[in-house]
Amino acid sequence: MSTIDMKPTLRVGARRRPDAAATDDGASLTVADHRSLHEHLLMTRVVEERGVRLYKQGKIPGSFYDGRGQEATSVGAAFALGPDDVISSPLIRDLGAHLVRGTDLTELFRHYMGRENALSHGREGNIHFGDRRLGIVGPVSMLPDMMVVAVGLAMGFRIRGERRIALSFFGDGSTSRGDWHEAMNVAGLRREPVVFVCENNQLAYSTPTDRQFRVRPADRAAGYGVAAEVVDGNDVVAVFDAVGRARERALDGGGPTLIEAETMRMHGHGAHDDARYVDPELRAAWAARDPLDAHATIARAHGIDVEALRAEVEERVAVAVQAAAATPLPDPASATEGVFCVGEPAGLGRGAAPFSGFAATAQGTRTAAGPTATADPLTAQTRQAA
Amino acid sequence: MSTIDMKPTLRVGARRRPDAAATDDGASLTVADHRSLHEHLLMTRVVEERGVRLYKQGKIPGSFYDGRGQEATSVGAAFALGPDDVISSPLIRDLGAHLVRGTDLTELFRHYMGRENALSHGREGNIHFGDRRLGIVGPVSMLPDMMVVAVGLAMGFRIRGERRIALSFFGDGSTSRGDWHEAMNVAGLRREPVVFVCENNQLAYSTPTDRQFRVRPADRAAGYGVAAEVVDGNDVVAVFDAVGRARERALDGGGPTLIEAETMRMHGHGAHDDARYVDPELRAAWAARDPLDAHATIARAHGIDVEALRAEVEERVAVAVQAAAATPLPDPASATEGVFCVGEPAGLGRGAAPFSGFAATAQGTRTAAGPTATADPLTAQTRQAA
Amino acid sequence: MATLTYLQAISDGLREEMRADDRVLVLGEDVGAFGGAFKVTDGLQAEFGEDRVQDTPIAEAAIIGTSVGAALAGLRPVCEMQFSDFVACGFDQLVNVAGKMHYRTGLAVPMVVRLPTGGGFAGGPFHSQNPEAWFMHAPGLKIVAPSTPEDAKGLLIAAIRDPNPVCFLEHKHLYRRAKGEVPDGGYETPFTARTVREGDALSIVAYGAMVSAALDAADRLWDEDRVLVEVLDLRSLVPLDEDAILATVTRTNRVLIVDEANATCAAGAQVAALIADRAFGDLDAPVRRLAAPDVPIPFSPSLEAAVLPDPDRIVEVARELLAY
Amino acid sequence: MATLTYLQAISDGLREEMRADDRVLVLGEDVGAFGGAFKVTDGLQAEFGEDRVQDTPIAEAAIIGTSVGAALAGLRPVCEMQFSDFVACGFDQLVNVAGKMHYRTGLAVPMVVRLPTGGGFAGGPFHSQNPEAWFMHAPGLKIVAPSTPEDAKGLLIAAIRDPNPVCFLEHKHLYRRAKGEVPDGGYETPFTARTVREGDALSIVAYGAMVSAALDAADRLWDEDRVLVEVLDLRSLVPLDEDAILATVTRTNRVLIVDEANATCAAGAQVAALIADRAFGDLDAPVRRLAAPDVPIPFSPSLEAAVLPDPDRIVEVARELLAY
Ligand SMILES: Cc1ncc(C[n+]2csc(CCOP(=O)(O)OP(=O)(O)O)c2C)c(N)n1
Ligand SMILES: Cc1ncc(C[n+]2csc(CCOP(=O)(O)OP(=O)(O)O)c2C)c(N)n1
Ligand SMILES: [Mg+2]
Ligand SMILES: [Mg+2]
Repeated sequence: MSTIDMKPTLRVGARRRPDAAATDDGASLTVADHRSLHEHLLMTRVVEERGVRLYKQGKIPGSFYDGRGQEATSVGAAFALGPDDVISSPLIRDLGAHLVRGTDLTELFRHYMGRENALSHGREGNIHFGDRRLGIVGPVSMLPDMMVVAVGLAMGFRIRGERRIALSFFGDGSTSRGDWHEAMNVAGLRREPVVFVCENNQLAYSTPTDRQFRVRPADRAAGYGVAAEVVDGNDVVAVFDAVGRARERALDGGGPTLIEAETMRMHGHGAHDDARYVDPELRAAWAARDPLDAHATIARAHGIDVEALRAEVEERVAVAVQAAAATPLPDPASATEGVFCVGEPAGLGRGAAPFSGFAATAQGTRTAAGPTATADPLTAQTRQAA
Repeated sequence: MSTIDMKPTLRVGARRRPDAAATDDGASLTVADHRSLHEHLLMTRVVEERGVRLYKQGKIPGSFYDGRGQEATSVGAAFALGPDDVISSPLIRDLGAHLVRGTDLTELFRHYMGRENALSHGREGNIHFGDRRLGIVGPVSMLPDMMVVAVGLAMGFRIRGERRIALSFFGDGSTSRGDWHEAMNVAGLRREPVVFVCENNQLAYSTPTDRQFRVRPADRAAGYGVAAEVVDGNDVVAVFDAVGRARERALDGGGPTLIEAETMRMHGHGAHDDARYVDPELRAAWAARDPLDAHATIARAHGIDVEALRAEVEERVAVAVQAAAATPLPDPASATEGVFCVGEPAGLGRGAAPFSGFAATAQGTRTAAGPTATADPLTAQTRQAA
Repeated sequence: MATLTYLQAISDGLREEMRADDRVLVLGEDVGAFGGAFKVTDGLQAEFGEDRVQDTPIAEAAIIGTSVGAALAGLRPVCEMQFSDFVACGFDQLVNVAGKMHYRTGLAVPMVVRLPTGGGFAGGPFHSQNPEAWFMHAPGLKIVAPSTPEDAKGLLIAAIRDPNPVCFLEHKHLYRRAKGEVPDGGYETPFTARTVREGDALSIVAYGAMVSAALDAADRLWDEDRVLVEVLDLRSLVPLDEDAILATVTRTNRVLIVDEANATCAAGAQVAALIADRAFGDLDAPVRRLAAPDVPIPFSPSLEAAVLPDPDRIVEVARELLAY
Repeated sequence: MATLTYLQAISDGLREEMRADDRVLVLGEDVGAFGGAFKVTDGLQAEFGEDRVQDTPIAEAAIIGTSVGAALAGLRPVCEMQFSDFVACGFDQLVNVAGKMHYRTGLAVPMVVRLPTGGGFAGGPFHSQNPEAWFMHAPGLKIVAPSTPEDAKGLLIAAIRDPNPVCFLEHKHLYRRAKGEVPDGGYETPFTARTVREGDALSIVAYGAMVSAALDAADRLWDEDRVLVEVLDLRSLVPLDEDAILATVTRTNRVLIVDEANATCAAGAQVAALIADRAFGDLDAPVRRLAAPDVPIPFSPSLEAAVLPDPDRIVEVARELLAY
């Protein structure tokens, strides 16, 4: 087994492409925004750390995937979205996006642990979920199918003249699949208001990027008439800025953007994988660029008590885990319910949009722009015996 | 119905890309080569004209597709191949490739007419066939699936250290499908010895290229690390040269090339389609660039009696049609035979390689380099009741 | 009431529903100005514009997947596969994304995939397939298969209004051959079976193009043998009208199931398995099936005729069953 | 003879055949230095090099399609889907290119697609599927599904040597649980059914992971009811050993068919239809089936257990049948 061949290319210090629009370098972020960003970064990490532990203790069935080291990408990207925007979908490294949109911690742990819960009712596990009430479409495993769905959502928004975008996350590995091409081509062709966030974390499971493609994803975007930008995926502000710019472009009729966020998967592919195939030097180099540490410096400079925030977050997570553990498993009789929708479809709701720039909209009435959100993604009326 | 929107972009006088290798402008072609090229161009046209008529007379069942106006691409490309190279596959505009490889005219008309025949035994019709004995893999309808198969063939050749390439034809329309992307990516990644010939004939059925993609296929090749060249698809010598260069590159370990041959579909999508959606001006412009007329000038300059050649070809076609019409339909009992292969698989044979540069090889013993060719693609021993 | 072909009835249903509901949109290859390979969408782009009648690139995964997205955005996409054979290229989006969405996330996916199916015109292995059984074996997809113009229109409208993904199988052989009275305006045909003809000696269960073959056979069995055959048109494969199937067997005690699709694991296998389990006590004879053998559908007319079920073969098997 | 797990037996068979025949090569995601998601190909790249054990990008259509090409070039590719669920992404290449090639062109496509299937470990809707029925309904593909280590090795070797495309279903639940004696060297297990246990009162027909569930149920029926149940392991779904199926029904006159897959149009439906047609006269009771209901396989252990067939439910249905 030749480990030398498995060595992913070290790409530290990625910079935006020269042709990218000028950034505001986070200038629009307030202290409250930085506090919120940091809180979500911490929450992502703490939840996942707890998740890995629960998995190893046998309290989470099946498998467990985390996004250690990549928190800045999903947090920063989701932070740049308005409440009516839709994510289709956060993938296995993107817990942060769920949290920014307002996913309930107790429901989340219930979901992970296979208990009755409002997110998935136990039909799905690990990171396969999405709270439709918050404008999230849960992912399927097949990569990157949900990118195509995001293009269709964006098409719907455009046709209806709604000012909203769809955003899709995917990894470097996803770019080799045919659906990636079909999504890029159709989105570029029709200038759909969609933002693609490619998390280039150097690896697809054990396979380094140089065994996946010869040309990096961002450089392939031009072939579709799609704008592109490379961004430091470990810099939450940079990701926020880039997605913000791409969102504006989409809303202005400028079509899709592919943002390639350079980052590194710091854990194994899943909790079962020790990732011994990763070069220790590479891992060390990226460890020095931890996204939480990087943003902690900024947060502290803004007078935020990072340690107190972490304690607070840990407390909330602990409470959620306790509540989840006390929740029963789903009723076996419900296993055959809800294959088909009966009656009026329950649609996508509006997500939390904590960025201060959205504060006004976010306070707006929940039914104003988006489809009505109901309390439960699988209300009794939408269930049916299979 | 807005016809204005359906107007394909007029692209007359395409030139090779500046980065393409220097051409020998057909310098290596002898008089005999030009005679052969012209004979195959004529044969392609005459067979198809006859085919359309037979279809309209109800003598060819199902449907009929021709490549009127595109003969130079498939003839020129196939002419540049050595006997051990494999085509996977000629598509609906590529009858010329079958003819250059040596497909028997009588068998061809038997096939078209649904009679018992050695090419398809009546299981396939119209342009869906391939004589495996001549190193042709018959196409499937799903576009462009056979491009992926070509990459696999090339991989096989590379792994075995055989000096042969695989060539795949496809239209502009095929480039929107996911399989196109997967084939391009894998071929570029591993530098497989494969040549992709994209026939950009301005249309996919009724859909002009500007409704298919924003960036022309040749310009997308770089995104895969694949070499590319744009060529005048109506210039048989230019196509021959370009494919010859690409073949050399592939054999030298330089990997795949995408050749975008600019041409125009001069008939409807199939014999059932009057193509009234095509702008008459565009059609007229391309009619003035008829590939047979263009090469006739060169042929005459080489002292070839083009009219005599046409008469000869017409006579051969007439004889073939007559023989085919006298052939019975396949035995109904054979309908369920041959779903599975029983016994030793019959493989791909060697094709005719009429280019004088291949004359030495082409005379070589048929079993020397390629797999053994047997007389019948579906020998009794490979048949089995389903 | 107008007399329409099956094809006209589909167009009519689509147009009605597009007029009635501006959420309905059409996507597919060449469906716009050209009106589709079979002209089902002829004139729709002129009436409804390019956003609601969209030509797509050749990209079946994108056609189906963007339809899922549009459905989630609140629209009601009706997408067309140029031939049902090409649905294989969008299989994953249909089965894994559309089909499983509601069960997994509670999000409904109201969309229709129109699938021109079937053989009988020398279309060969890639233009003659009947893919319904694949989708019957994929939870979360509804599947309907009309046999008459009236049902074609009513089932299409019901499919568009259904909050779930529906595969709409339209048989190419019926497009211009099947003609009949079709009610005006918008009406829904329920996803249930229909007794096309009553009888007492034997039941033939069929759907799509095989219904008229069954009726022809039933005519001959009456004319030549004075036997009354009951013909049940399933119309919907998912949901499957199990009650109607069991009821006809209870009435006649003998059953022949006809599929045009390849035999193994076909819709007919499911119907036979249902009967063998739940109507066992009512059976006076084996549950017999007629279907295409497990071969790609060959092109040549002599071969194609040898594999597709037809009235002659139905009569032959029916007589065997009656003599059992 | 060594005692191996089912997983080790597959690895062993692959290694044997790669040593014996240098045309055999392996392709798939992470199958190289990493040894595959389940470690089936562990060590193979070190032994056979990077050309014969290739890591591919995430591109199932390319994995299957390039395997077809390599097979046409004279190699014998064995490709791996990381989970069988992902075969949906390469469905078209498998069904339309590989499956129909020989019938249409006379070219053989000797290749194997390894499909880690099945549930029982909280894998959820996309890591638990059993896709075999889709491929049974696609002419030109052979399908095998071993239930023991010995058969796993022998069927894999036979699949590699077969001149046709073969879907090799390896059940993930058996990987480390099923253990047994496995002969050394290269041997072929025929594509026929095997009577695992003889009986006279009732036949249970199963394959893959359901064979051991059937055996557990048979044990209990003997221990508790003193009833001898015959268990038939199909091993091959295409070709289907119809003679063996009919023979067991002739012996016991009662039959229960168990699938782990979703019920509608499953392999079991085909077996039931066969019996209802050709063994009708031998039946003393309805042809009963047990299968997963038509739902995506849910993640939570309480829900997954509610949908997957298990020995308890087999015993329950068997008792009903015995009492009929
Ligand atoms: C179509 C498809 N094939 C295979 C898999 C199995 N699989 C799950 S994650 C993964 C690696 C994904 O790599 P990448 O897209 O880079 O995302 P990352 O895990 O690095 O975040 C693979 C192969 C899948 N999910 N989908
Ligand atoms: C996957 C797929 N979808 C749809 C079709 C139906 N179809 C046959 S030919 C054609 C147009 C092909 O256009 P292009 O690739 O440009 O080739 P051309 O006909 O222009 O030579 C279409 C849509 C197909 N063959 N394959
Ligand atoms: Mg990655
Ligand atoms: Mg074209």
